[in-house]
Amino acid sequence: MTTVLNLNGARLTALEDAELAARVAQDIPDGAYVNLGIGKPTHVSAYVPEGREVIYHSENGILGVGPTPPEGEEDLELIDASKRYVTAAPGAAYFEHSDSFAMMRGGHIDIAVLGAYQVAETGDLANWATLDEKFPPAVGGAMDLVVGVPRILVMMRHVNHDGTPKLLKRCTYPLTGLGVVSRVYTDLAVLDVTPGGFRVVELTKGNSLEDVQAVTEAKLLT
Amino acid sequence: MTTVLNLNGARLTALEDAELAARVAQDIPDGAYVNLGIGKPTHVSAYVPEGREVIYHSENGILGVGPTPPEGEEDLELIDASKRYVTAAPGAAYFEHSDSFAMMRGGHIDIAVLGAYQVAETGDLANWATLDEKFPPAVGGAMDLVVGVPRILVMMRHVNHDGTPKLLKRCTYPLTGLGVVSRVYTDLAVLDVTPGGFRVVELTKGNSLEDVQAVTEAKLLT
Amino acid sequence: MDKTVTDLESAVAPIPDGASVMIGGFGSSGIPFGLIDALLAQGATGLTVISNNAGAGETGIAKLLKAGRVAKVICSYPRSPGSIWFEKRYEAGEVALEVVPQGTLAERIRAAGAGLGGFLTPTGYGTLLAEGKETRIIDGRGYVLEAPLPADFALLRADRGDRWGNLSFHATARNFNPVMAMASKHAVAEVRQLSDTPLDPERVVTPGIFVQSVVEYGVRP
Amino acid sequence: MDKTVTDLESAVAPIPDGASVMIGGFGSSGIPFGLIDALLAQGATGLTVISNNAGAGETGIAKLLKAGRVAKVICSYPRSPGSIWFEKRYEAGEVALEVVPQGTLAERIRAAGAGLGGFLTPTGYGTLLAEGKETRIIDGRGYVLEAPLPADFALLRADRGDRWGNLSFHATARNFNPVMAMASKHAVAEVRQLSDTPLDPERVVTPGIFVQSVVEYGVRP
Repeated sequence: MTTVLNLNGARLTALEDAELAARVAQDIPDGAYVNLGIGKPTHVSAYVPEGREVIYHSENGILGVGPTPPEGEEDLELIDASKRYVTAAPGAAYFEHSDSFAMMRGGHIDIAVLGAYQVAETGDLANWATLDEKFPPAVGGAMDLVVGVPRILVMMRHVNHDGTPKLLKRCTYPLTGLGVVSRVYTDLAVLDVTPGGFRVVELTKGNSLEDVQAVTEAKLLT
Repeated sequence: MTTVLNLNGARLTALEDAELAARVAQDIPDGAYVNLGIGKPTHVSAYVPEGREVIYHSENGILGVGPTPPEGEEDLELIDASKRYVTAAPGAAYFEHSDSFAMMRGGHIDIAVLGAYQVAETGDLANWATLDEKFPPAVGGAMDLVVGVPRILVMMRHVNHDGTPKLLKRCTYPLTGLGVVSRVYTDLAVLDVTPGGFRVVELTKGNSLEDVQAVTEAKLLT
Repeated sequence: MDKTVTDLESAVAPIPDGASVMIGGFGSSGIPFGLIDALLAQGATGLTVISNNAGAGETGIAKLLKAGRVAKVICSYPRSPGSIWFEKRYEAGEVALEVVPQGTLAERIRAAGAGLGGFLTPTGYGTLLAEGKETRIIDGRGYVLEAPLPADFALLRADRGDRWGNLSFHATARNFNPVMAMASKHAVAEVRQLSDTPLDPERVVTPGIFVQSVVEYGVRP
Repeated sequence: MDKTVTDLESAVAPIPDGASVMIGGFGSSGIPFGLIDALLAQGATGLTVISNNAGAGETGIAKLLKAGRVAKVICSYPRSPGSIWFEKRYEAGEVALEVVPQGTLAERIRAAGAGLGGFLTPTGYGTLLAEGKETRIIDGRGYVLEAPLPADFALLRADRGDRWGNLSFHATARNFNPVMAMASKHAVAEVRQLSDTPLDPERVVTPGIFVQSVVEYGVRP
């Protein structure tokens, strides 16, 4: 299911999106309160191992997001933050926005999984604006999540489409938060943010440290 | 029903508590949102003229306080801020404390009726602590009410039990709020707080301005 | 006390040119589509719209933007899939934009409704969105001082309402509606169903004290 | 996920000497009488109690004061009719007191639960209770900067609860219970009735994320 990339003279094995979501899902423990950011992170819930009860929070006012409803049974007023139709799981609760963000900013949610444009070795995250001024900036709830949730997991491609690195010494895009990222899951590797910088937790099967380093601006620790 | 007081050489006609409550009630308009402070102000609602729908707020979490329940039909968890058993009027709502005080501080309640130890001609109010250090201070919700409710009506005896005045140039007791009182209803007179000081709105039948002035420290305007 | 009005037109009639108008909703849920259409027909222009999004496709706030009625948008997420009218007006410099982190937006609105003078939040500290704002460090953590955000009007969508202005909501349609009711001088609620009897006091989400008028509009596009 | 515990004793077992403990309730409503009795039996002492009142007669918080377990009370209204045990301990200098205006108390607790660093409120400006606090004038109006107020534990009383920790309340028994659940590291809820099935998500007042354990205690003295 993996694909092979040739970049900077390195030959790399890359996880598909679904494999990456499944890898992140392994690290979501039973009983956790989890917020899944819009886009790719929403797919993580589908891969959480059987037997774990995970409570999903969505910032638009639901704790206990359930699976997608069958076609034709959608409730137009029951959506998640990605604006997808969802259901309410047993034990769910509805609330308004200031309460929802109190949960996020107040440290009540255990884990958030977010996408990113760039992550710095200091844990700085950039995921809301580029330097392209043509596009109006759109921040949403990302800044609130990163200051409040103790464990921020980032899930992204290791490099940009043009091959430029996303794991940097310092972010060049506007920041979402400073020193907030705990762990980064990419198609090529899993990395922890440590006081010294990125530490490799695991490499996607087939990749050498040297090859992953070749497509990473920040120095990788082992 | 009135009583006669002899004070500072003046002979004064004083309203009974029930008459005073009835006088205040005349000034509560139809459709008003009203908070009645603990103690004497709670009796005002009984005298509001028929045909006016007034919505009573109690800071412990109810909008739409209804009459006292018949004996034996009390709900132990349905009380007002004076800790009296109450009922819920049609159109009532229950809420928690931070929402309740948002109503008060946020300017949503139209009128509050409060008791007072002292009122100054500047509209300063003292109603929560005396200078007697033996007693632990107890502020409750008074300070929140006076900053948020646009029309603060004070309802009190004109003088203390020992004959000393309660309508002063400056309060001597710790303040509840600065320049917050709109109107004072006493057993002897009704007075508006104006930029120049207390202005007499009406005198209890039988009282002369001179006699009321004799038991008032602040200068009375007409 | 009867806060019900019979039609959408009367409900939005008091909104003048240049008003600040909060509009409830998130994505496609809890949006007062009927009131927005009525505001469009009413003609008020030069509006400041405070909402989480800036409309999508040809519905809701996008209609106001398309018709050139919006001078400024204060929101957290203007650029959603299909937000073409916002993007057109923004690129042409025809609409001003203030982007606020979503939780800070909700909290600023609540602060206005709750009579607070502002609050310190860690959200946005050290980012572009804190530039020019007062900050401070408390116990080693950075905070930004954020100001309350009130409005002249709020347009809300609720599930049920009664003549006292009490509102209840359905599922995730609460979102910004309750705080916007609190923070506006004049809140107008479009409800799916107007109840002849008072709502259950335990089920009321927005107490009537925060709502100035209620109008029934059963349609949800 | 199952947050239910079978008895009051287990529910209060984790509370150590010197803990800060929020206790829900206002007057006689919404007070966790069962949990307070269990805490008394458990024996923890040197407690900081955060509550609106300081007990009355020989019930609730008054029992903890009588037994000498309370080092400090943070409340808005310690002196209610029959608050003899608070008054005795206070006069003897055996309990410290911090009086906070009631709305500021609720808001400081909420701020702690909501991750805010503080807020500006007009309440208390120019009074004794603002002395020593930072103030500022905004648009001609005075405000006091108030700090968040968190706690180690909260003892709550609710009407119904489920295994996820969701709570609903009855009438005016909500009062401080919901904000205290938010602001404490470990919130324990005594519920009149534990529900075998999940509470209706529309009826949940305190979502389970704020509650660490739930115990059924049907009695209300």
